[in-house]
Amino acid sequence: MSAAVSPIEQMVVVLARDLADGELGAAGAAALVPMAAIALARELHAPNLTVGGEMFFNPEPGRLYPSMLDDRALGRCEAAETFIELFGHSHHGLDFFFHSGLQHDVYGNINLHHVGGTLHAPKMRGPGAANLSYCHTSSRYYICPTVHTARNFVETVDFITIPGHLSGPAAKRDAGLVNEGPRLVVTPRAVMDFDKTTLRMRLKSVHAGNTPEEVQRHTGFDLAIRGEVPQTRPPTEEELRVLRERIDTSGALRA
Amino acid sequence: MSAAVSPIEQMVVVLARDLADGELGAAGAAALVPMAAIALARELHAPNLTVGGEMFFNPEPGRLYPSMLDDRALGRCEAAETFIELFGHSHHGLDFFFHSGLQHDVYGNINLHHVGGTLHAPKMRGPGAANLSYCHTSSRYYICPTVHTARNFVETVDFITIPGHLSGPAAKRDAGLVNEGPRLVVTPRAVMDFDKTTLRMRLKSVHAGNTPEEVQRHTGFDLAIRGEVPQTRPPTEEELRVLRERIDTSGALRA
Amino acid sequence: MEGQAKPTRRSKVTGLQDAARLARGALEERPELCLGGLFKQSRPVALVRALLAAGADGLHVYSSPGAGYDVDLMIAAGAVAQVFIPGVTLENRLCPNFRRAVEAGQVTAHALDALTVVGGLMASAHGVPFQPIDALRGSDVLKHNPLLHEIDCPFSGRRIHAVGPIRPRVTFLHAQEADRWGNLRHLSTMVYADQLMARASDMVIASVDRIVPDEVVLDDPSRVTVPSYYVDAVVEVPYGAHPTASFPNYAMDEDHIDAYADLGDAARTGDSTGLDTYIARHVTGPKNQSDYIEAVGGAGYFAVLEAEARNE
Amino acid sequence: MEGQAKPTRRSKVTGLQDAARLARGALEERPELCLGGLFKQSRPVALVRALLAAGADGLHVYSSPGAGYDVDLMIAAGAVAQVFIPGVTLENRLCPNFRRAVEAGQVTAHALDALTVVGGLMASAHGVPFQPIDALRGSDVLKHNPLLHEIDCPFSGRRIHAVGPIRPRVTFLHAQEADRWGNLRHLSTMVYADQLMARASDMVIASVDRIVPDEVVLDDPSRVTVPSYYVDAVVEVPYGAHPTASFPNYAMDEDHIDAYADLGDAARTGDSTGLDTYIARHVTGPKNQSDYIEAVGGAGYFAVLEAEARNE
Repeated sequence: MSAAVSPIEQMVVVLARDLADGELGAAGAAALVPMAAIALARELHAPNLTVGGEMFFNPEPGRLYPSMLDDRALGRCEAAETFIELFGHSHHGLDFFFHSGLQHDVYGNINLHHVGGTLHAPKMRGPGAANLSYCHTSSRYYICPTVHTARNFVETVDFITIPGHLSGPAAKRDAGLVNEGPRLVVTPRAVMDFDKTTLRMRLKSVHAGNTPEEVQRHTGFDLAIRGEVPQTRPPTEEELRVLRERIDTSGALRA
Repeated sequence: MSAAVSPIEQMVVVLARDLADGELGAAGAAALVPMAAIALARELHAPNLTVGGEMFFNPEPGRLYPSMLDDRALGRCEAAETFIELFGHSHHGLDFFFHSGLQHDVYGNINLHHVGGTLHAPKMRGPGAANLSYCHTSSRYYICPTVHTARNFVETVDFITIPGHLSGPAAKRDAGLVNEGPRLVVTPRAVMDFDKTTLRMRLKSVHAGNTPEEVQRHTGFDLAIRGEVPQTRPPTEEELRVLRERIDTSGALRA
Repeated sequence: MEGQAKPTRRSKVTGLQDAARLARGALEERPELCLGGLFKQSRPVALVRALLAAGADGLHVYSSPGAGYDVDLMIAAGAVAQVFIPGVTLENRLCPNFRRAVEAGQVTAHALDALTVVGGLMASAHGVPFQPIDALRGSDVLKHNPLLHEIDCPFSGRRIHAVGPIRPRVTFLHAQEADRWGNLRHLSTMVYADQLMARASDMVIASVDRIVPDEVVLDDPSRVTVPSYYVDAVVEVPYGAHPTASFPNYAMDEDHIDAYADLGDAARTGDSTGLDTYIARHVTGPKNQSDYIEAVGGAGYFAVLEAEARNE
Repeated sequence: MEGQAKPTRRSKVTGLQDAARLARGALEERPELCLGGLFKQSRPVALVRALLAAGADGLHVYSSPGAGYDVDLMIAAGAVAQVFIPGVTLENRLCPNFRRAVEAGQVTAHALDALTVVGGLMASAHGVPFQPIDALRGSDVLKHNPLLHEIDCPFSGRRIHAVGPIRPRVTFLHAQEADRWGNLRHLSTMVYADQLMARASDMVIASVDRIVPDEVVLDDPSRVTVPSYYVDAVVEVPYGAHPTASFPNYAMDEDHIDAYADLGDAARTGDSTGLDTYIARHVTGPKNQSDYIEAVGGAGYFAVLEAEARNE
């Protein structure tokens, strides 16, 4: 592998490692990174992982596309469904899903509706979101925005579009959120997880080329750095080879 | 037309004449006579009549089949649906539908469940029925059994599978049956309709070769014969030619 | 040979007897079996025979809202306790064993309607606690239907009906084709409730006329009626729907069903020797589908049904 | 010529402007318009432009749960009062006119989720008073969603959600093919909610890439996605989904949408001349689809999008 590992490639590899053989999952709206992670897991250790729950099953595109809402991104898939079946999937849930937003807060709550103001008098109106169910009905989900700044990682989001851990265990229980919720937050800089007791986000590892202090400086809340923070395990030769040769044939993850 | 008109052909022609252009309707379980009637109406005066509401649209078989639950009977149809869409049709209703049963009573109620005994200790258990909704949600329906005896036309059915006019206007209103219900009863012997006030069945016309007295003798309740009973208008040359040459090419209606 | 082998994708293709054992084990936990197709079209009859040969009993049988030969045969074999199917008929005549067993009080045949069954499957497939129904009035079925409830509609204020989820423990389907992963392709014009049942059930086992190469599925994903995800096992069974039809491949065998019904009627009126022989010859006797095909009449016999399916 | 002529079957094929007039009249009775496709795939954009040229306003816009360019254009043209769509985005960037109009309080954008929209369309298509929903928890959307109600579940005893029927007065769809009777064939892999919307709506008007002979439909009825019965009018419009895609025939025109969004962003920050010119050139100016095709770049331009759809 001549070219250096890109931060986005590092994200993909971290996510791929966490997906298990035999699971069912889907990519969410910003599909580039999640679909690459799913494809990589399928190639390396999870051939029985099913991509499903978003109206298509097991797509086999020739290259990566930014949106899965594009027939070309499905390539030769195994089956197509409609919104009626998506209604059922949304209730039955998946093993894993992916989300990202305009703002993410210390509890992993995600905002896609508005920044500043109110819903009907917003300072800045966001896109909203279609799928609000997989965050609750799926076993777990991943937060994986492709930017990581103090503006999109804030102490408290202005609107909870996608609930993470709300304001912690009690609030989560009161709201009826019984599944794991967000497990990992994977960005171009670092990996975060959540404190088991408080459910607050904390720094887990930093990608090569980043320091914990830098990551903290680009985050709008305390990342609970205590002592040594490990480096994120870089892609292996095998992971990178498969990713570049079989999945990201157009180099979209290095763009 | 060399061969004589069969009683079943006469039934088909009577029913076809009552179907209007632009309507939506379906045939029900015993489909031979209804499908022939629908096809004849489409050929003669109702080219915009849609056959739909039973999961297929506008079948064009080469000949008549006793059951529409046979891909051959659909021939080259225009579209296929599934039981989910049938759920919707059953609620939205059709313009017309067809029913027949083991027993039919003076109010047009139809029994397909049991004769004698009770539901769970029947003397004779019938087949039951799948579709109970079109009798209520469709604008009207036709009763068209291919036998007419004092055993299948009884004063009161042992079980109301398909409600007709129940026990008259008050009972119908109480049960929430707001549509017309059974309009005509067409058998191999005669045509019956329902008294507007009492909703009891009465003889409307007898087919060629039958007398009112004969029809009454083969009916288990009073057909309210008052004065002259007209003869059913026989098929015209045109009706019979189209029926035999374009619809019943195998002679099923004369078997 | 270097330590841990890379896992490979598992095929879902299995044999008829293994499929029957799988189903039987699941049905011992909860006896709710559901059958695909409708009346004489695309019924999973080979799977039913294999299940009967494996010795299932006490079954609660569901189906798309109309069934005939297969349910009657299961009753003849003594495998059924309760029937939850709105219409049970051979269409041109009554089901003899169904009728006999219900009249004798040996089997409970519930009075149901199609919307209850379809609505219950919809609730299960959609993952919701119930499906509202608002198109049932005036029938005595409403007084007896055990799955239907009256509720106060929170929107209209009226009394309407509702049905809870129907979640079969096992569903048997018959499709014309599948790939080895279990992606099903119905080539028949009518697919009835097969897709709905697959999504509503705990376990789905499908028989198909043939297993096709992966490329057949990938080249036309819109043709896949039931994605592999819903399917637990798939069995290639030539003429696996016989004596019902698997259009466009072969037509229903009306003569076979009629002869069976004659034997059933004889048993109903006292002489069960013919029916016993039929079951020994067609259900418990054959060791595999080849035996069954021979017992029915051999390849030449089935060629006629294939020609009928082509309207020849 | 002998008295009463035998009636013949009516074709549903009409022209773009007649279709727009039909829709506009209906929407004046009740302004609920619903759009098929999803985001940049199979959106009925030519019908939308024709409706805008015909002068619609005050619309309540529904869609499958995600929309972008078309809704933004309708807002730019001043035709929209309320948006009932969960996600409004160009995917790679925000919708400039949607954002501007909502921030300025000129358009109400309701906070909704996909299950509410799909469930409401399901209730309408199924003919029932409501659809239960039991998969929404913890989101602030639930506090604002105007279509969602909490009910006591008569089966589980829990508080769950329900949505009443969403019945659009008019739905615009784009499919690849139709016959003259209005039987639609989606040849794209994804059909999204088009079939559901057709069954849920009062009036359905479809644009198609081409009208095909009757035989094409009759030879493969399983391919018909929306039976003629649900369709009121069908219009043959070459590139009728542009700048969204109509796979497998042509890909989305990302460059066109991006250039439009740049003009929208300029308008949002004070300079609306570019956007005004865009609307004059693409919406109000063209007298027909041929004019539009020329305004966009002509046949050679579209050949590139066709090649992209084939992955060339």
